[in-house]
Amino acid sequence: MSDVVQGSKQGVSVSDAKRSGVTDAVLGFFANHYPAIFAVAGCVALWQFVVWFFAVPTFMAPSPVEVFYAFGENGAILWANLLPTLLEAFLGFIFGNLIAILLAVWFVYSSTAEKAFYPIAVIIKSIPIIALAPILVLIFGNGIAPKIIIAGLICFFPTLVNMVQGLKAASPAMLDLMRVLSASNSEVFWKVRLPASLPFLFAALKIAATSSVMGAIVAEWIGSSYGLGALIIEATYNFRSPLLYATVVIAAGLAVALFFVVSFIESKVVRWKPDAQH
Amino acid sequence: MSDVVQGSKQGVSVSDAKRSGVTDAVLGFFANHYPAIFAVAGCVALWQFVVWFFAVPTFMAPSPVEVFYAFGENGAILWANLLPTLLEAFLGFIFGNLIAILLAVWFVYSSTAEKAFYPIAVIIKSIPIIALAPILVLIFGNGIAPKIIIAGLICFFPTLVNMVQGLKAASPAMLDLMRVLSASNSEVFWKVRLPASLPFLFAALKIAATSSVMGAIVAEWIGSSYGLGALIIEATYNFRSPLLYATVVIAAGLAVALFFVVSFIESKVVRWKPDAQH
Amino acid sequence: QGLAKIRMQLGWLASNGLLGEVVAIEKGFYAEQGIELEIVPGGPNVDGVAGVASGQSNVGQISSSPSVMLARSAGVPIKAIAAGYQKHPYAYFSKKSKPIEKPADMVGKTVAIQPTGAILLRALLAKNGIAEDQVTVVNMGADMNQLVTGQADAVVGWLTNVNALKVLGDDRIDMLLWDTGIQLYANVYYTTDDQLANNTKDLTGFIAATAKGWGYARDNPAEAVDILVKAYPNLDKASELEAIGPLMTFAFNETTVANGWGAMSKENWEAQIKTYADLGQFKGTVPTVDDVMSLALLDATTDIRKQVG
Amino acid sequence: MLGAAQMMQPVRHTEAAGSAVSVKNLHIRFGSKGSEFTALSDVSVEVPEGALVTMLGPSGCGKSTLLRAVADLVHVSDGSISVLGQPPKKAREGRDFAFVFQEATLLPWRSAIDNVSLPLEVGKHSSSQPTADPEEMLALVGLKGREKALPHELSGGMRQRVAIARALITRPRILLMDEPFGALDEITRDKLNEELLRLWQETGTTILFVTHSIPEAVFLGQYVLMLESHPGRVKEFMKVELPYPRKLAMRDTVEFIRITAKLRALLEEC
Amino acid sequence: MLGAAQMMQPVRHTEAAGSAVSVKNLHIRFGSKGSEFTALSDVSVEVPEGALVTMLGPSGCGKSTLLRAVADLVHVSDGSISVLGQPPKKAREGRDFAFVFQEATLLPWRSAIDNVSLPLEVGKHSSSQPTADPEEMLALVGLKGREKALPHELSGGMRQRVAIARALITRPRILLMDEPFGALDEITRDKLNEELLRLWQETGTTILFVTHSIPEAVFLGQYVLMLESHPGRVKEFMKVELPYPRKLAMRDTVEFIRITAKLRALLEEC
Ligand SMILES: Nc1ncnc2c1ncn2[C@@H]1O[C@H](COP(=O)(O)OP(=O)(O)OP(=O)(O)O)[C@@H](O)[C@H]1O
Ligand SMILES: Nc1ncnc2c1ncn2[C@@H]1O[C@H](COP(=O)(O)OP(=O)(O)OP(=O)(O)O)[C@@H](O)[C@H]1O
Ligand SMILES: Cc1ncc(C[n+]2csc(CCO)c2C)c(N)n1
Ligand SMILES: [Mg+2]
Ligand SMILES: [Mg+2]
Repeated sequence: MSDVVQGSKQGVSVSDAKRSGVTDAVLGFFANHYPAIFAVAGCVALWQFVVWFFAVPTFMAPSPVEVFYAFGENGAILWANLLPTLLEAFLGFIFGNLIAILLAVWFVYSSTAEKAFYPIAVIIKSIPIIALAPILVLIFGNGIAPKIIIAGLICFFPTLVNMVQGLKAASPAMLDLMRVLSASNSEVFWKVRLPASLPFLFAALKIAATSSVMGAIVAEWIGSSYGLGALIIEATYNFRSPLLYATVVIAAGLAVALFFVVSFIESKVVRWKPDAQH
Repeated sequence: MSDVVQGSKQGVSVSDAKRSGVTDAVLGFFANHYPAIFAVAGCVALWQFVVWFFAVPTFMAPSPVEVFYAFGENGAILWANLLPTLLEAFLGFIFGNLIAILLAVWFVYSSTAEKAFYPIAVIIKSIPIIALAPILVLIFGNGIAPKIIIAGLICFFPTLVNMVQGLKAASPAMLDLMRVLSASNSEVFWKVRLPASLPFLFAALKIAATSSVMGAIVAEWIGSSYGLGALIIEATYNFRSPLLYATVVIAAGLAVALFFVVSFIESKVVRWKPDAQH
Repeated sequence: QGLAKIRMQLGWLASNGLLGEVVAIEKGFYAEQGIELEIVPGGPNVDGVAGVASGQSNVGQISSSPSVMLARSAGVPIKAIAAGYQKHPYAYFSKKSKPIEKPADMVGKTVAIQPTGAILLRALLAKNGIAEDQVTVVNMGADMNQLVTGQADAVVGWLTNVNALKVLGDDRIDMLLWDTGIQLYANVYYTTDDQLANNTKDLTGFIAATAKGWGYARDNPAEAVDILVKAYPNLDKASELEAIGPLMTFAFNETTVANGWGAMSKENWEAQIKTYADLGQFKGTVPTVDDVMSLALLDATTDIRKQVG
Repeated sequence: MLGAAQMMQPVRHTEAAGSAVSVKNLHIRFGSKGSEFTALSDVSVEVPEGALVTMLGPSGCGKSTLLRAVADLVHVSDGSISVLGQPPKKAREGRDFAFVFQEATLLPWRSAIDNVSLPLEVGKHSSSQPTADPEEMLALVGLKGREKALPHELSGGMRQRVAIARALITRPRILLMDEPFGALDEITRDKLNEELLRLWQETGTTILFVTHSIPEAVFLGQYVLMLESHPGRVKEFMKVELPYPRKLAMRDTVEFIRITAKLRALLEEC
Repeated sequence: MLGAAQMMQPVRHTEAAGSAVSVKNLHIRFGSKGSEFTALSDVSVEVPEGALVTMLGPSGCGKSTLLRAVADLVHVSDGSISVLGQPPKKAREGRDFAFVFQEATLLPWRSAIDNVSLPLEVGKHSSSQPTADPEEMLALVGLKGREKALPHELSGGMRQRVAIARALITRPRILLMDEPFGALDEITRDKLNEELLRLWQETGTTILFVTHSIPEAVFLGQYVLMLESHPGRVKEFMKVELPYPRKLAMRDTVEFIRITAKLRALLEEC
């Protein structure tokens, strides 16, 4: 407890942190995350209480304990179905965001492109997946491709809107500076517009991180025999509520994890303060 | 053609606009929107061409002409089903965004609340509607309420994320100014944080405008005999492709209209330039 | 005034599976029984079982009989009380060029099914002694495209869905699931144990009136379709007129001639339970016949039902 | 041009009753442990109530930081500050001071006049606190006619003048001004210098005024505080022995030139 | 401190070969038709190649607008500008000038040194164009040791100095400087004044320099351009009849004081 260890410097800011590295890390994690831990624990407790107090039958809403057991019993199934969904969500995330960013860049540099294709993008985003799915299967077959496309489509739109807004948020003064330096469009993009748009981009990526999981699941509903989406359908169809809830918990956990990965990357990338100083 | 009319001042910036008010307005609209008109027309033409060239059968994808006829034949049905969906989407939009904004404000002023409930919000957003729907129906019955809730839930998350980011984007200098003026939290909010967050808010509202329509449609899938969503599944499962596409076109049109309403409001509200000048 | 309210939860879209009900409402058959029927929508993602089990609705209609067994096995206290369609219209469609007329024809072919139909295919194969790895199974959504494009050799659907059949055209071979030995009921009516015990009178009235409604619909198809389309304006009248013919062959057959509309047999349910039990589909306890069905309401309405047999 | 100053109730200017701002052994360090930067080191200053202290010092020596510390805008690493006998936080919350920032810091979504009237809309300004009319304040800084302009439509100097008007619109007990006249032409600057002196003499406001112009520091200052850098610390705190009221012509007197020369020499040493 | 200037190849400073900047009947109006604001009205100026022109004028008279028009940053409503015989757009694209903005305008995500080296990373600077070393440039403006600091960690004057270093790092044919030394203390300012003069004499750069300090305008300027406002127009364009090289001490000469007094009187009329 009393010996000073180098590691404590990197530890999170617990005041007067002079404990051992491990204790420190644990305490630091707890100090930073205890509200989340308490809130989640509180929700779970409330859920357990409601189920118990109103004697809600399992088939309507299983108690957390039952869901916990379902984890144990279906561990292997859950794990096996997690990976394909994760893959689809991840690839959908990458492609959806990439295309959205590229489109946004195009829109910002060409107002004709923006006027012409922004409405088209809105239209595409507004087409329900259920109407799109048959065409996608027609073109891309029955494999993983249409699932990635659907996950990507769902990520795509918020990123497009945020990036268009973000790339336009660069301050006129900085753009003037770049003009005087006769910077090319791509230089302006990399040195000014992109950094200035990062708050918008990261907001979009946080939205996309959770949407991509949802997108992969929805894509699996339109026809898949594996993945968390298929497992949800399977559990619903067979009235296996604890398995259904366990799957939903896993899906939500995956989404939350991706969300916080993006938040973490943001905190590492955006280290400066906005424009005006002090 | 040669007489000068007062109205032309408000007209859109057509150079040397000295035509009559009406001609002016029409030309102005066209001048501003012709890329969109061309792009949409181009897409429709391409679609017609593909259907014709590959001899795509109607049940796979009807041609625009067939969809156009479907409009004529099903005009009354489409119209009757548009209104409930619009109502659900609109109310979902209002409530979803309102709650998201309020939560974001709370998060920005209380970092404990943020740490505790941001993850909860991410979790809620990650629960597939299909798993949520039975519980919502159980609690709120089968009326319009669960549909509004689902539309609201779908709008909610992007606005929350964007607003949290936006409210934090206020420049430190302005916050210092407000500190020195001993402004209360609510004054800082109204005078600085909210205006500074408007670019983020409007990006979120544009996303929400389209999502709310989608949300209302998805909500109708969980059990409704009216609304565009009900019409879409009806058309899907009964293989009425032209009706399906006509409904999708209406839904997309609604989403696009809401999107541009938000964009228009944005252009009226945000008239200043970012921070640094010139 | 003074009519007892009965809420019926659908397990699918409002469609021609409701013909009898809308006719009975319009013709006052429910009122005759002192009840008023409210139809609660369901959908592809809403089987409605939770609504019935929680008591929000008094009775439910579900697409296919296995749902009742699976729910019962999972501890949901529901029981089937009548079978709307005596034979399940679920069928495998193939092209004449690559026909699948009997289960053995499936060997070496690609069959597209919805994920929820996987168990039916497994049952079919097991019943006919075909190893599962001899058939390639792919997924399909709500469309028949994969058969048309040749991505699959068979797709599935309901024979009552005339628009789906139209898509496939005349170049089509149908193989009914029923004819392969997997004999399920469709459009099954169910209620909870509690309702069955405590709301017997109104439910009896419900079955009686519904039976009358279906009978009237069979006898006056054009009028019935008019009533249906008036109640559900989103439906397409022309397709419904075409559908009502084939549909009535599922709702009424030799069994109903003998036992009246809605009849079910213990033997059939027992066979269904066995099929599912053999495939290990019951995660909970294997239900007994009396767990999953009750003939009480059918027995109480024999007279009326036989009139419309 | 006299409007705003005349509106304020004349308060007899009495010499140093108590301490308006008392800084004791102030240390301010920025950054995290490993890469620490000391901006101010062991700074102690007493500003008597009603005094006008001008601050000089090389760029980056910590003048802004000191003002910001007094205004409770930076974290004090060590030492103590007391403002009108209270901790800075209390004084800030009681709105005992106004601050003209080095950058104009206007709200870009508010017109010039709305920026000026911001202090009237927010904060706990007691209703007894006398305030001036925003339009008159704008006229005082020479912006009559541009009331409706948004900040991005104003020139650099105009924006700075809006910020000055904003600080003067309520009558704070302490005025913290960080190079308020830096972007103004000499004529406007002279005019505002005189205006500021009149205001000070009539109201008894305590003023801390950062400037880079030695003549301005001498012309305005009752005291001059000079900081030096690496690390920021007090180089000199001297009384300017020139009588008030001061007139612009005074800048050509021998005494004035002697003081500025002395300060320039000191500054050169920093 | 001589580093940067010495690095540059000495170019003999010849008097006004051609016109570096030629402004003819320039009008600049802001805003839309109904609510138009005339910032510059009928401004004509000839800046000979290699000249050093300082600009004075009341706040808001259009100095920044004129510089921005030369740099092709505002829309010219009427009249014409030619820069080195080309339209401003061509000159801008050919990177014929560098601009020190009135606000420092640093990229907040780049450290001081990275902000200084920005011009080396972007734009079509021909490789033959001589450039200085970013570290040496930072040292020249007195920021040695703060290379890694982000803009929000620098004082106002430090940020301005980074912006100056950035403008000087390539050797542009024309330097447009909008109050570059406004936020600097007198000592640093004097040093940079001398540095700028040396650079000008050694390289033959044409310089347009906005300032609010009349002595600075006279000390640096070969010509002084004075604008007046409402609307912005030329009040005076005069040659400063003082020999180069100029030394700081020159500011106490009778001739110098005479010129500043004359300019002050003119400014007072604006
Ligand atoms: N974008 C704009 N819209 C409207 N008016 C503008 C705009 N930019 C500048 N002006 C006006 O043009 C005039 C000249 O501005 P400019 O910035 O050139 O002045 P300046 O001489 O540089 O003043 P300062 O010394 O205060 O920097 C000002 O009255 C200003 O309000
Ligand atoms: N947030 C910060 N992080 C790190 N260093 C800082 C920060 N703020 C200020 N500094 C440093 O503190 C020192 C003093 O800064 P300050 O702004 O007080 O200087 P100043 O005297 O006002 O200078 P100027 O006359 O140029 O405005 C500077 O070296 C600056 O780099
Ligand atoms: C197992 C199974 N259940 C339901 C349907 C679809 N479905 C349910 S009701 C109905 C219309 C009949 O009136 C249709 C098409 C299916 N395809 N497979
Ligand atoms: Mg400062
Ligand atoms: Mg200017």
